[in-house]
Amino acid sequence: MTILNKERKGWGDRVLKFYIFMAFVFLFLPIAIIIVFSLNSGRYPSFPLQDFTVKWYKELMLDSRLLGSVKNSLIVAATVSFISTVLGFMGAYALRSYKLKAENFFLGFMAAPLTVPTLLLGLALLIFLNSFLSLQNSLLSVIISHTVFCAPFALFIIRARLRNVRISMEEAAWDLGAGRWQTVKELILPLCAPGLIAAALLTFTLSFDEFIIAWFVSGFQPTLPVKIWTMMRGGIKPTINAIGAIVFIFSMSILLIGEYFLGKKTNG
Amino acid sequence: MPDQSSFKIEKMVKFRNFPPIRFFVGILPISLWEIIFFMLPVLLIFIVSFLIVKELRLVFQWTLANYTDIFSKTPYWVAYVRSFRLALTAVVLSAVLAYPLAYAIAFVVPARFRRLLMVAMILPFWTNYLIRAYSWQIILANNGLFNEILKVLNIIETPISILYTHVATEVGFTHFYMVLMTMLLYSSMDAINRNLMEAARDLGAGKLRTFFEIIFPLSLPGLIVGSIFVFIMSFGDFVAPSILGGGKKPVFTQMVVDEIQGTVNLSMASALAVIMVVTILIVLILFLRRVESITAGSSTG
Amino acid sequence: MAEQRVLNILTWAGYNEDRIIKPFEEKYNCKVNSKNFSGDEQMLTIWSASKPGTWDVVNPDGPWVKLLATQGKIRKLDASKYPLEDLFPIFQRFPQHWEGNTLWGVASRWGFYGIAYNTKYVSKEEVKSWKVMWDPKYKGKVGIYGWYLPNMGNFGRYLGFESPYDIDKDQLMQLEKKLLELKPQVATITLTASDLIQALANESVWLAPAGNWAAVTLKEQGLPIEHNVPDEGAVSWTESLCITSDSKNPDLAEKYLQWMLSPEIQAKLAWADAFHAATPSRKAAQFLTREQAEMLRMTDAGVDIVKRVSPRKLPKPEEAWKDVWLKFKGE
Amino acid sequence: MENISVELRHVTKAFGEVHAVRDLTLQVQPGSFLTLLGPSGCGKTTTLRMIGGFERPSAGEIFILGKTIAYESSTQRQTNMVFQDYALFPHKTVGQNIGFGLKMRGVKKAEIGKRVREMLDLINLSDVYDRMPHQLSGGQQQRVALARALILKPPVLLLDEPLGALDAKIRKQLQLELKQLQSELGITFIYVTHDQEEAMTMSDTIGIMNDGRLEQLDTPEKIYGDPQTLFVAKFVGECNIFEGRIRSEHPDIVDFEDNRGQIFKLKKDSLESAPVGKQASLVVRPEDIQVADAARKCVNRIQGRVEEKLYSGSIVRLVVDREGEKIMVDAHKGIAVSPPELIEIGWNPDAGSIIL
Amino acid sequence: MENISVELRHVTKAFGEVHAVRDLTLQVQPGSFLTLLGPSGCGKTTTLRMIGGFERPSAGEIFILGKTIAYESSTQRQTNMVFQDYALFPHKTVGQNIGFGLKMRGVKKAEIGKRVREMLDLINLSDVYDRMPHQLSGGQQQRVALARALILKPPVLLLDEPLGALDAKIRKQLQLELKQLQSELGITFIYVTHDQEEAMTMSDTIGIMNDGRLEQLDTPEKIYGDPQTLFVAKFVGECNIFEGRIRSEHPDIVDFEDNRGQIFKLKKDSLESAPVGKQASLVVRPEDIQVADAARKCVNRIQGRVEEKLYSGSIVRLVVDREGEKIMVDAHKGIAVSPPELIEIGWNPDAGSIIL
Ligand SMILES: Nc1ncnc2c1ncn2[C@@H]1O[C@H](COP(=O)(O)OP(=O)(O)OP(=O)(O)O)[C@@H](O)[C@H]1O
Ligand SMILES: Nc1ncnc2c1ncn2[C@@H]1O[C@H](COP(=O)(O)OP(=O)(O)OP(=O)(O)O)[C@@H](O)[C@H]1O
Ligand SMILES: [Mg+2]
Ligand SMILES: [Mg+2]
Repeated sequence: MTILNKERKGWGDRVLKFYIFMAFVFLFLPIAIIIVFSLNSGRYPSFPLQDFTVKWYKELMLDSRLLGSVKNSLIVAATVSFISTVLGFMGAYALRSYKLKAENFFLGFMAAPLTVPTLLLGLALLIFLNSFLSLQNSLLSVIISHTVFCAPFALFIIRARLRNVRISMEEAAWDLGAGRWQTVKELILPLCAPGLIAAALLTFTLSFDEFIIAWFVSGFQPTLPVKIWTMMRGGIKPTINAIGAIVFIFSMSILLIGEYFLGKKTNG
Repeated sequence: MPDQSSFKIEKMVKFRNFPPIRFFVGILPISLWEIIFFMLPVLLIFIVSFLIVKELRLVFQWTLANYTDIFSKTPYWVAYVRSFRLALTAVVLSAVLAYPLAYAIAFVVPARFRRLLMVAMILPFWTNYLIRAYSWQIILANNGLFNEILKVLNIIETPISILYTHVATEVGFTHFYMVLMTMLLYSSMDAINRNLMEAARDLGAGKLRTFFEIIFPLSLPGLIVGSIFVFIMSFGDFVAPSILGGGKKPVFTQMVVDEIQGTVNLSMASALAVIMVVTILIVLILFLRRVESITAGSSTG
Repeated sequence: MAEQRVLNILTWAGYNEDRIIKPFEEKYNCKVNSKNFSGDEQMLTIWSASKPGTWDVVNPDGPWVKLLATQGKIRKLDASKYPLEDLFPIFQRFPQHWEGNTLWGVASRWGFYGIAYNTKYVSKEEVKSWKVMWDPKYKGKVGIYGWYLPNMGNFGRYLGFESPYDIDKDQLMQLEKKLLELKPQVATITLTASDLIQALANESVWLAPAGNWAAVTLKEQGLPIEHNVPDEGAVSWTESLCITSDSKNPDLAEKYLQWMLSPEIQAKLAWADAFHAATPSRKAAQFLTREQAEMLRMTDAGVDIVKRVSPRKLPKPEEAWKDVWLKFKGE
Repeated sequence: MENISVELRHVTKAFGEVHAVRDLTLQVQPGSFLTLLGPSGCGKTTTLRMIGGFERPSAGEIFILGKTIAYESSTQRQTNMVFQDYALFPHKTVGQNIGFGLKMRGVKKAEIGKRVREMLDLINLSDVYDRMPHQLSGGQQQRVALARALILKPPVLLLDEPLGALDAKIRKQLQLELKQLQSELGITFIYVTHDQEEAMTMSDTIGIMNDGRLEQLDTPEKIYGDPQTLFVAKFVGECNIFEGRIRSEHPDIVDFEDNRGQIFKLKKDSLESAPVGKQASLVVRPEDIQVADAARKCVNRIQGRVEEKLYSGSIVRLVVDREGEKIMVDAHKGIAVSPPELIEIGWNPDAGSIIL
Repeated sequence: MENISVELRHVTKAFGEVHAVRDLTLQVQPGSFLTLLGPSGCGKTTTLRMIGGFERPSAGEIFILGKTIAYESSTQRQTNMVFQDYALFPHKTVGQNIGFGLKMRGVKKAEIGKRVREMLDLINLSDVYDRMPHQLSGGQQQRVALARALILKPPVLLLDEPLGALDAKIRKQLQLELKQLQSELGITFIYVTHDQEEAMTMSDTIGIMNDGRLEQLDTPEKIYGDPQTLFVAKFVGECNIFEGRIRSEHPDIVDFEDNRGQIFKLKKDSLESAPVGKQASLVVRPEDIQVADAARKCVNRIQGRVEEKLYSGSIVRLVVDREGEKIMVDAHKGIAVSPPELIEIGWNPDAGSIIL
C-alpha cells in the first residue's frame, strides 16, 4: 500500500489509537454496569455492591413471556432492517440516477417521519392501522410502523455513500452488457457495502430499541423493550439487566466468532 | 424514432439517457410507504390539532384554540428553545467525538479490524435504551461510579451533581449519537481515494491541511446526514431528558408527552407536534438546499 | 384442544404476571392477552383507538368507574358473584363503585400517598408534615413524580383543603403559589413512578411525595427508605376491575374478576413483581408474611389510613389545574 | 440503412453553456475502422459516449445498425467501449474485470476463465489474473480495460485512446492485434487517438474534429494529401501554407497566384470547381518539396536561403527563407546543403493542394 | 553531494511477491532533465513515487538535495509530482486545484489568482477556471494536473507521463514550454514518457528501465547510437541485429564476423575492450543503412532482395531479404527501387555498434 499506511509509527496515530480505546470504554461502560448488576443480589442497582448471584438469570429463564418478547423483537428488528435497507437503497439509487428538481423537498419529506415525536406517531399509527386499515394489533403493525422512520434513515445513509461511487463504474458495467439488476448486484452493492451495512445495523438497532411506538401498536405481542418498559413500573429489576447482559454477550460472541472465521477465510 | 422534445434533458444529471421509469421503480416504494403509513396518520394529527378535547373526548369543533394557547404560554417556548439548544449541543458533541473515531478507524486501523470495530460499536445499543439510561444514572449519580472514583482519587470532596442536569442528558445523547455519527462518517471517509491525500501532501499540505482541504470536504455528506439525524433524534427524544436530565427543566417533547400521558389532551399534543415538525422541516429544507450546493462537486470522481 | 377462548385485559402492571395468569389459563383452558398501561388516560387512549370488542376487562382507577359507566363503556356486575365479604369492610360497599344498588366495578388494589424519605438524612419527626418539602435543608433533594393529580391533591391537604379536588379559584391560587415555592427544592420531576423509585434508591432524592408501595418496594431491599402519611393527610388511590360493555366473553371476564378477588391471588397481586401494593382482600393477608401485611397496611388497623386520606379524583376545572402544573413544571 | 453500421445525424451536445459537439453528421460502414482525431477537448470522447449510449444528444439522432439507440436496455447492446479513464471495477480482480461481460452474457465459468486467459496473453499480461486493478501500473490498467471490451467482440467497438499509456513496442504490437481482430471479425471500430501515425496506419477513415465540429471525414491519404480545411492541413502533419488566389482554370490544372505574384500549377484533384479570382490557400507538405538537383526538374520552383538544418532520425529538416517567408523542407539526411546556402526548391502539381 | 539533486542507492521495492524496482542506483545533477523510459510495468511510476516520498523503498536509500527523504513532514518538500492518473481534487474547481499548492504555502489570494491564470494561459485552458474536474476532457484534466505541479516551481519536479493524453500540436507546444521553464528556473526534471521522440528531444539523460532494473543511463545520443544492451537497442527505435563474434581488434576499428561468416568493420567507440572471439551482437539502425548508389561507397555491404516497400510520411521503409534474414532500411521516399529488385545496401563503421 502507500506510505500513508506506513506512517503509523507517528505519535499522532498512537494518540488516535488511544482515542479509539477510550471511545470504546465510554461506549461499553453502561453495558459493563448492566452486567455487573445483573450478577448482584440487590434488587436496586446502587452502590455498594451486594452478593454475587445468578438468580436473576434463573428467573429470566422461567419467564416465557419475556423470552417470547425477545423473539418478537428479533423478528421485528430483522424484518424492519431488511425492508428499510431495501427501500432506502432503492430510493437512494433512484435519486442518484435522476436529478429530481424537487430533490430537497423530497428529502425533507423523507426526513419528516423522524421529526414527529414517537409518542404521537405511535398514537396516530395505532388509530390509523386499527381503524382505517383494520390491521389487528400485531407484529406486522410494529414492523410497518418502525419501517416508517427506519426506511428514510437508511435512504439518507445509503445516499451519502452512493455519492462517492463514481458514475463511470456504472457506465462501464452497463456497457459490458450488465442489466440494471446485474449492475446493482455486481457493482453498486459491493461498492456501497459500508453504507448498506451501516444502514442495516442502525435500522436494526433503532427498531430493536424502540418502545413507544411499539407499545402503542404491538398489541398482545410485546417486543422486548415494551416488555421491559412494563416490567419497570416498579423500578428496574435485575432480570432486566440480565436480559441486557445476555443480549450483549450473545451478539458480541456471534460477532467475534464470525469475525474469527471470516478472518481465517480471507487470510487462507 | 425519438421525438425532439425528449431531448430537453439537461436537467438530468448523468444517466440523463434513461427515461425515468427506473427512477420511479426506485422511488415509489419508499414514497408510497411513507405516504400511506406516515402522511395519512400524520394528517390525522394535523386535523386533530384543530379540534378540542372535552371530558377526555375529542369534540368535532374547529378551533385555533390549541395554537393560540401554545403561543401564549411561555413554558412551551422556554422548553422549545431548550430543546433546540440541547439538540444543537448534541450535534456538536457527537460530531466532535465521532470525527476522530471515524478518522482513526478509516485511516489508522488496519483494514482487517475495521469491520469488527464498526459492528462492535453498535452492539451496546442492542440492550434496551431504558436500561442503558439507568446504567448512566448509576454512573452519574451523586453516589455513583463517577463521583466515587473522583473521591477515591481525592480530586473532589463533595460530589458533583451531574445526574438530573442536562449535562447528563447530553451524556445520554452523545452515547448513541456518537456511534450513529461515526458510522456515517466512516462510510464517507472509506470512499475517499487515497491518491488525493498523496496529491495534497505532495503539494505541500501538512497532515492538518490535508485533513481540512481534502478529507473533511469529502466526508461532508456523511457529516451532514449525521448531523441531521442527531439533531432530529435528540430533538425528539424524551427518555434521556427525563431519566437523566431529571425533567426539572423539561424539553419540548416532554411537554408533548405530558399532554398525552398525564393529561390526555390529544388535540393540544397534536398542535404541539405540528409546530415542532413544521419548524424542524423548514430548518431542514433550508439547510439541505445550502448543503447540496456545497457538496455537489464531490459527487462524481 | 378445542376452541380456546381468549380473554383480553387492559390493566396496570401486575395483573398479568405469569404467577397470576398461568394458573387461570390452565384452569379455564383459555388464553389471556394483556396489555399494560401506566395511566388512566393512556388506557382510554388505547381503548378508544382499538376496535370495538377488543377488550374484555379494563382496570381504571376508582374515580373513573362512574364516568365510564355514564358513557356506557362498562357493564353492570352481579354483586352476588363476587366474594365482597372477603374484603376489608371499607371496600365492600366502596362508594366509587356503587350507584344505588348497581355495582360497576370491584376494587382490586389500593394505596395511599405520603412522604417517602431516606432515614439516613431525614428524621421521622420532620415528615409528620408536608412542610418538610419546603425546608431549605432539603433544597435539591425533593423528587416529584410528574403527574399533577396526586401531587396537587397532597399539597391541597397540606393547605388544609378537606376535599382537595373540589377547590375554588382562590384556593387554586394558593396551591399554585405553594407549588412555585417548591420548585427550587426539586431535584427531579420524573416521567414515571419507577424513575422516582430509582432516584430514591440512588439517593439523588431524599424525600418525595410518593405512594406507600414505592417505599415498600425499596424497604424490602434493605434500603433505608420509610414512608409516612403526614398529619395533614394525603391522597389515596384504588384500582378497579370492570367488564367492558362490548366484551365478547363476559362470562370468562367474570371468572377473571372472581379469580383476581380470590385471597390467594390477591396476595400474589399484592406482592407482585412489578411493585408491591395493598389489595382490598382481608383474607389475602393470611397468604402474606406478617411483615409484608404490615408494610402494606393490609391489617384491620392499618386499613384505617383510608379514613385519613382523600380519594384521588378528577378535578374541576381541569384546564386550570393543568395550567398551574404547566407553570410549575416549565418554570 | 442496412449497410451502415453507425450513423449520426446532426448531433449536438451541450453541457450547459459548453457545446462539446456541434451538428455532427457521420456514417460508418460495417467492418470499417474510423478514427476520430482532434485537439484535446474537441469533443471526441463526447461523441463516443453518445454513440455508446451514455449521453443523450441535445439534438439530432444516432442509429446503430439501423436502429436508434436504446438507452434503456443494456442486454441488447451492439457497442462496447474502452473508456479513456479505464473505469475498471476497483473491487474485482483483473480476471473478473475482463470476464465481466461474458459473465453478464451467461457464459460458463470455465469458458470465461479460458477466454480471459487468452485475452491476457494477447495483451502480454499473463500473470496478473488475480491482482486488483490498483495493483497494476497505468499501462497495465489500460490494457486490462482494452481486454475487457475486446473479449466481447461486439458489432461496434468504441475505443477512447486505448493505447495512450503504452510504450511504442507494445503499442505497435497491439495495433497489429487490433487491426487483425477487426478485419477478421468484421467489427466496426470507432477509435480515438492522439497518435497521428497510429491513425494513419490503422484507419480506413479518419474524422478530424475541431471545437465540436467535424472538419473532414476521409481516407487517411486524402486527409493528409488533400486536406479540405486549413485546420486539417495544420493539424495533420506539418505543412507550408501560401496565401493567394486562383488565377485561372484548365481542364486538369489550376493556376494559383500567391500574394507575391508567383504562379504555381496544381492538379485539380478534389477541387470540383475553382472559381477564378477566389481567395485560397496552397498547402505543401515539407516532404513533398524537392531540393537541389531534384528541384530543378519540378514544375513549381522557389529560390531561398537555407536558414537552419535540423537532424531528426533518418531525415533532415531544412528551414528555407524566401525573403521573410519560412518554408520547411524535409530531405534525406545525406543531402549536401547547409546554411546559409542559396538553393532552389520545388514541387510538382500533384504535390500541393488548394483550400478554398 | 552538494551538486547532486536526486540520488538513489541500491533501491529496491517489492509489493509482496512483485518486485517493481530492483537495485536501482542513480544520480541526477541539479537542473538536469532525466527521462525514465521503459515498457509498461517496468517500475517507472514506482521509482517516481519513491522519490516523491509516497512509497518507502524495501531496501536502499534515497537522497534529495543531499538529505534522505522525510516521509513524515510534507511542508518542507523539495519535490512535486504530476500523477499518472492526475489525482485532481474532485471537490475543488480547476482554479482551486491549480492554486492549492500556493495556498498551502500561504500565498495571498490575489497573487494565487494571478498566477493560476498565468498557468491556465500556459496550458491553453483560459476558460475553465471555475469548472469542476469532472467537467473536463481527459486531456484537459491532464493539463490541469501538470499546471498544479508546475506552478510551485520546486527544486525537483517529477512528471509521470504529463503529456500522454494530448494531441501532437499541444504536446509539442507544452514540450517547448516545459523545456524552457526547466532551463530558466534550473529545476531538476524527472520525467516519464512513452514517447521516444519526446524523450530524445527533451532529455539531458535517459534512463532505460526493464523489469525494475536500470539497463542504461546515458545521453539520448548514446542511448540511441550506442546502446549498451540488446534490450536498449531494441526498445529505442528500430534496429537490425546481427549475431556473431569479435574477430579481431585494431586501434580504432573492430572486426565483427556474423554467423554467416561475413566480416563487418566497426568504430570501437564506447567499447573499452573487445575481447577477440567473444560472442556479440551488431546493431545497425535502419536509417543508417544506405541503398543503391550511396551503398556502394560504404565499407560494410550486403546483397539482398527488396521484399517490401512501405511508405510512411516522408520516408520509405524497405525490407530487404538477405537469404532469410530480414533487414530493415529507411530511405527517402524518392528512392527508385521496388520489390523484388536485387540491391546492395551498406553502412560505414561509425553507423553500427557492438553489444557484448
Ligand atoms: N500495489 C501494488 N501491488 C502489487 N504490484 C504492484 C503494485 N503497484 C505496482 N505494482 C507492479 O509493479 C510493477 C511496476 O509498476 P509501475 O507502476 O512502477 O510501472 P510503470 O513503469 O509506471 O508502468 P506504466 O508505464 O504502465 O505506468 C508493475 O508490474 C505493477 O504491476
Ligand atoms: N460534464 C461536462 N460539463 C461541462 N463541460 C464538459 C463536460 N464534459 C465535457 N465537457 C467539455 O466538452 C468538451 C469536449 O469534451 P470531450 O471529453 O469530448 O473532449 P475530447 O475530445 O475527448 O478531449 P481529450 O482528447 O482531451 O480527451 C471539452 O471542452 C470539455 O471541457
Ligand atoms: Mg477524451
Ligand atoms: Mg506508470
